[in-house]
Amino acid sequence: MERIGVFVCHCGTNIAGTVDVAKVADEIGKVDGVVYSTHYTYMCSSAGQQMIEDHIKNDHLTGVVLCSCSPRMHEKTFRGCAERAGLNPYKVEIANIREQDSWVLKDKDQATEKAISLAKAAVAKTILNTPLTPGETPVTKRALIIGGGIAGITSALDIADAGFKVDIVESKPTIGGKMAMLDKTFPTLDCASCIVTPKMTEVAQNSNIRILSYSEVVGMKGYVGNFTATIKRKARYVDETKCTGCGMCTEKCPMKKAPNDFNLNLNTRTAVYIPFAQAIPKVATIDATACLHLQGLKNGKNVCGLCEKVCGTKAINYNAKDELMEEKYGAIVVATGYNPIDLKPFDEFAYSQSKDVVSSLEFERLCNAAGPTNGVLLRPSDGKPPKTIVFIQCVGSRCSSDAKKGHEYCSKVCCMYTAKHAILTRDHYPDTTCYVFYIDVRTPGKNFDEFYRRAVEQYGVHYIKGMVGKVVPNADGTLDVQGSDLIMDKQVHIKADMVVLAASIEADKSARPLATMLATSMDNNDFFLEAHAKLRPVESPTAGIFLAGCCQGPKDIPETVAQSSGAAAKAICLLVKDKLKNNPCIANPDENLCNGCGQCENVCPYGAITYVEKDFRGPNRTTVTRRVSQVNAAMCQGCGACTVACPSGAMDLLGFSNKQIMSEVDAVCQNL
Amino acid sequence: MQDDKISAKLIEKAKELLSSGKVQLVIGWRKGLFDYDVTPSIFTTAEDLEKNFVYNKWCAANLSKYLVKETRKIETAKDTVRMNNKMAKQKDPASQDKPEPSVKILVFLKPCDTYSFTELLKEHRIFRDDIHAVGIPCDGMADASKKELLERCTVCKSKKHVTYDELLGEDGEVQDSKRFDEVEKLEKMTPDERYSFWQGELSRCIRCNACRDVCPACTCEQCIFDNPKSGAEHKVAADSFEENMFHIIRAWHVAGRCTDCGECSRVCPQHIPLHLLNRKFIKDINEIYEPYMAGSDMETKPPLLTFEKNDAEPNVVYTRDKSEEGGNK
Amino acid sequence: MLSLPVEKLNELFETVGSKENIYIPVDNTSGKADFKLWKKGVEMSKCLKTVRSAKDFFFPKTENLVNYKMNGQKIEMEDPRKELDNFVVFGVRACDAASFAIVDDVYIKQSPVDTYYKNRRDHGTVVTLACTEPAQTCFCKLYNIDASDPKGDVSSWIADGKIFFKPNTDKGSKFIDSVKSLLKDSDEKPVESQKKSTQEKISKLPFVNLDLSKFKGENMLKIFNSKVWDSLSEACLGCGTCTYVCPTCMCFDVKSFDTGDGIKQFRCWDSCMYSDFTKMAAANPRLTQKERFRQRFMHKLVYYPMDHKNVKSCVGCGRCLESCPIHMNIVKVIKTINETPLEEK
Amino acid sequence: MSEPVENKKWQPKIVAFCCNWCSYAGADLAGNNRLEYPANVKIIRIPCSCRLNPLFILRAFQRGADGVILCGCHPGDCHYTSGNFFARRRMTLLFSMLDYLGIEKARTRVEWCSAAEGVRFAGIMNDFVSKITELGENKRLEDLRCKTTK
Repeated sequence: MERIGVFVCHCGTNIAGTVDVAKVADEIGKVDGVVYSTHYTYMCSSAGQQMIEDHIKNDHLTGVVLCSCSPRMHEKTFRGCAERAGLNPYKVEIANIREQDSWVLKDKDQATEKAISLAKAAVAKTILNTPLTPGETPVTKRALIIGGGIAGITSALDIADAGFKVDIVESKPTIGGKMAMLDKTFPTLDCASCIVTPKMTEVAQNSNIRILSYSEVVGMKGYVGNFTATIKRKARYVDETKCTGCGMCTEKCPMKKAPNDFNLNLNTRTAVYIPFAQAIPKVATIDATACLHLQGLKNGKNVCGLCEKVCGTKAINYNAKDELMEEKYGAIVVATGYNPIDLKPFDEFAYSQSKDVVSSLEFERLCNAAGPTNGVLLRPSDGKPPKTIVFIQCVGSRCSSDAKKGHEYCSKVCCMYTAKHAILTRDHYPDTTCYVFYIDVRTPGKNFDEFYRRAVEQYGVHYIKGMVGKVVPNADGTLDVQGSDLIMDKQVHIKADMVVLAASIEADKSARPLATMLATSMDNNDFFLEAHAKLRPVESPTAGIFLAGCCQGPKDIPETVAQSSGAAAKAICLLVKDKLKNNPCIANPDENLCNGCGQCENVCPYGAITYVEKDFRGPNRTTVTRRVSQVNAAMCQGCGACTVACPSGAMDLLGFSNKQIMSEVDAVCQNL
Repeated sequence: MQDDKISAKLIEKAKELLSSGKVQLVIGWRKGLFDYDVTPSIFTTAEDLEKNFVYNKWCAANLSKYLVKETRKIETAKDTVRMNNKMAKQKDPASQDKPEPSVKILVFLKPCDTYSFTELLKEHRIFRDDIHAVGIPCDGMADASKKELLERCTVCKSKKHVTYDELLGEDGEVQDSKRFDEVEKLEKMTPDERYSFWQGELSRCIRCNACRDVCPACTCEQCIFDNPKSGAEHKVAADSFEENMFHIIRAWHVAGRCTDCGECSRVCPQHIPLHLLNRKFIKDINEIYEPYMAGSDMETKPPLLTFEKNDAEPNVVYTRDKSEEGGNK
Repeated sequence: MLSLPVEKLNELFETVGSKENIYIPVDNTSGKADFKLWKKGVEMSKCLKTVRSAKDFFFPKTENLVNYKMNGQKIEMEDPRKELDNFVVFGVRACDAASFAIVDDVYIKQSPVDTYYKNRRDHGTVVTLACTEPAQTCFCKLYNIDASDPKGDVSSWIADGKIFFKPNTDKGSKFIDSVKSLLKDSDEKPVESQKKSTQEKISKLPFVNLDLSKFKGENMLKIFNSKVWDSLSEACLGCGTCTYVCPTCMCFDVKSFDTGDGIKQFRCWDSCMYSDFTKMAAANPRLTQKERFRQRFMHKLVYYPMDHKNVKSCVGCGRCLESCPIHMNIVKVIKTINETPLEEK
Repeated sequence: MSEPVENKKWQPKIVAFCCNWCSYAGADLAGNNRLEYPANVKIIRIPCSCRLNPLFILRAFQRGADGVILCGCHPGDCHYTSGNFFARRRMTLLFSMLDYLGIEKARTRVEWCSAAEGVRFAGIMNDFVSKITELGENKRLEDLRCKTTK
């Protein structure tokens, strides 16, 4: 006979404010099987937990029901508390009477009634709960970092520092990501590459870290602690092990007209190239689409081949092919980063009409000493120094949902980097006038607002509250910026030499397919969803997968680095374990009922179901061997797809059994 | 006449296979008291076959389901010997193994029966090695109680034999069947009309389970309706809800597995048109997903065990325009 | 004998129907007939017999026996039975009428009396209707039931445009009184001649002269152990059709249903053909379908007669011959056993 | 005992089966944002929309529910990658069958609602309740034995 204890939490007034907790405790006390029921201000408090433990022991409870906040909040807490008191943690159920009752209702009677019926459902379920003990699986002590930007680099270094092997998979030929493209960083105005390149070198020198650059994750199997990734090593036509990065090939390469993607195509580079001087790995890569030899081979001509000739280490290999490798990992950190939004749809700003309308990232390159103009700010069109620059904020950010382009969210960093750009411009070229069109200037953060005020007060940057309606290229090569000044409440025309668009940050295109591969969730903006917005911001809902940097949402460098270290710490917590406890709420076939028909096997996304030939003793001392299904406890994730596919009801789900769910249904449908 | 010719051919084939020792058992149809009340039966001797075997328009019974029971018997005999040998070995390592009996069973399958047969093979419910399947021709079967052509035969879906070891007579083609017209008629009614139609039919149900017990798709080791542990057990429909419940769930459990063999309707003592439930599922599957015929091959994944990323949303059921539906996509 | 013109039959139904429920055989959509509550405009079926027998009125498919409710530690019981109104079942055939005696023997004549069943019997008046066109599957005569002269509380005949009534019991007389105003006394010659012609037809039916002499107590074990059961039962699906359409099958199971607000304990038909019939801790004592199949016919032809003055618990209505999905039936069983010599065991 | 509920004013009963990873969290979010929806919506937590057995839906109707709604992750976002794809097919066919039997369409519904869509969740529930209230009591799939009051 089950002995259930019910503990109703006030959650201060969060619950007690709208639910008559005393009545709930009193009513539920009358239910069969309930031997004790009470209510208390904070069940999750140590006093509350102590109370639960005491009653489990003293009243010999076989099951515990909490009427409190969402199980997503405190299920772990209370299961732990049961365990301490010697009760199987899976004999604990939670009736969600806060998020799904007191917080969505005003009428006290209604809320109380609902609470009682939710509590009854929880009791009914608990009575049918079977004690469960999780199985264990070993952990592969190696981490995979997807993305080699500052986020990936930070996580990699931290995990490696803890003594675990780490692989960084970076789709570009070099790690460093966007930060390596930046010129200065706000609000300290220190040089970006001066901070990031040493980190990159650290990575290269760390014996625990392996860099898989110019590579992509194309497949993922397994589960927390036991992932198997398929990684595509894209053919770079240069043997990484042999190339010394001497640069001879790049000097000799006759094809100099390849668009330089590292400089956002503001200038060109050779077909065989090293993205930038401090690239890691410092290895050349042949751009097959540009290489004369490789293109020649396509139409059967054997031309050029200079690089091969000049390469001292014989590193060039024109026959290289994409290769697939399989690696096992215990934890995965996703750091796929961001990209500026495509500006073509925003043609009102004439981005595609005039070379002098540039994105902020392009502006970074134009200011960067390693950039196309060697750090001298010149107009892309005619190479003359611009005298008037207009910065337009929120391009593609904070768009209304009915505008069919851009995003509703704020990209968070634009206000600050625009201030930075303006300050730098005014600092280096005092005779250049800077205008900034803004909706709001958002500067939360350490020394951020001070920085912005310096731009206005010290550097005399003209901030205009209002949006730009149109940018029209003039015949004389200047740009007519037409906007509205909301404070002056007038239309303004500015004759600008250059316009800089603060392009909104959006998740990298590779994120969505990756999320599907990793079986983890995303929000509507293709940013990875965190397990909990407040309490688990660096974990994805899928166990073993952690989030770092802009793949989870727009953020600046310090935030990214903080989150990356957080993710690394979480990954380390996982990797230090020798064994992981499985989720014991898994599919559980009754072999006597199993038809061996194979329905369940077909719907299992994890291939956790297999079939075995089993001997059954029949009447009159007979034996029959039947094909019955078997579930791999480590692989089964407990979705329950198989339980519905099974016609005989042989397949059931521990913790969410057919009878349990039906008993809940009965309870919630019952009249009070 | 025609019937007798075919019947004679079958008897010859059975006798030949028995005498050659290729098979030891024959599943066929046994003559009854009248011409129409033939009974599925097992024959083991030539005499019995000559005297009592019959194949005519009254042999509607789909024999494939009996293979579940019969091949299980055969396997049990083998496995028991194997187990006893094993145990004997444990007692006395020197003990001699007894030989495992090898029994093969001959079954005569009409074209539509071969679909059930194939589906049962696909679901590992019968042991192929124990069976010698002979495909036989069929020009439609008669309804014993109404003494007229069975509904299922008036809309015959296929004269093609899917799986067999040998064929007597010519193999036919998949038919362009009008079998969904009845369903469509119902779909065109108003919900209220449909409701009263089904209440009228289902209220006659006496829960004798004939539909389930004859169904080649209903071969569960134990039916959830018989299993007190399933939480869905009920022995008899206590009210209209349970009548609905039983028939909805039964149709649901065979959805994507039902070959539309029509046995359920044939055996219903209350003549409830149960096939209209199964056909509804088949029709929907054909229209909303890909056309699928259970039992038509061993490979294709059943529609409920697979999906397309761009499958229709559930509300398609209400939004799609019924007038545009043809049953036989 | 009292009679009224057949076309006036609906008036009779109306008169009775105005006071109590009267059920008559009515054609259904499947072309067969069922007993239905008479309402204005409902016509009586011309079918020989209904798919389900008239036993359903006294021994329904399901029946709520008792309700109970947990109240803390207390259990509250209640008898759900309401005061039952009188009702009439009209057009019952001789076979069904005869079946009541067989069921009564178990549920009323023997103690404990089944008060649920008795209650219904007491309140129900059975008006039988003589057969004129017996089917090939009919063999009531085998059990000395005369289809041309049915029993019941009131017997009736439809002959040359009139329907004749003869009360056999007090209940019957009451029924006749209640419709006296409609009836006229008339010559019963047509009835007599109809009886003759019907009996003529019956005597020609195929199974009315089966030999039942083998089926007696001293042969019980021999029949039980006969090898015929293997082949007879081999195709049995184990469905309950035969038992549920049979007018003399009277087994039931008792089940509980938790309404969420207490338990409804009810009984429902059960079939010896089912694997869970008389299921006990160690499962059904009859492990295979053969044993279950054998049980049914042993009971009808041997066990029951042994305790009931050699009355077989079959009335030859022929329903099982028509309904069995595999066309196995009591006639085939009787014939096969007769054809097979009984061996000493 | 077993009189149908006539006394107090009729209130529809709604059973909402919610996927633990999305809509259940969505419901929590609705709570966090104090978005109201009627009390007669009772949420039952299931690990994935593919756990919903048609038996549960019928059970709910038998026990006096007037509407049943399944909320799962948006197709493509299933925590278990494919669960809601199976659920989608199953529910499509089941609902079609219920409609075929003359059961009112509006009584059953499937909605995809992510953990981020608290507002939407509340909206869906309010809408569903109002639809069911219009529709009235579930008569066609009721089990009178369960329609009793204490």
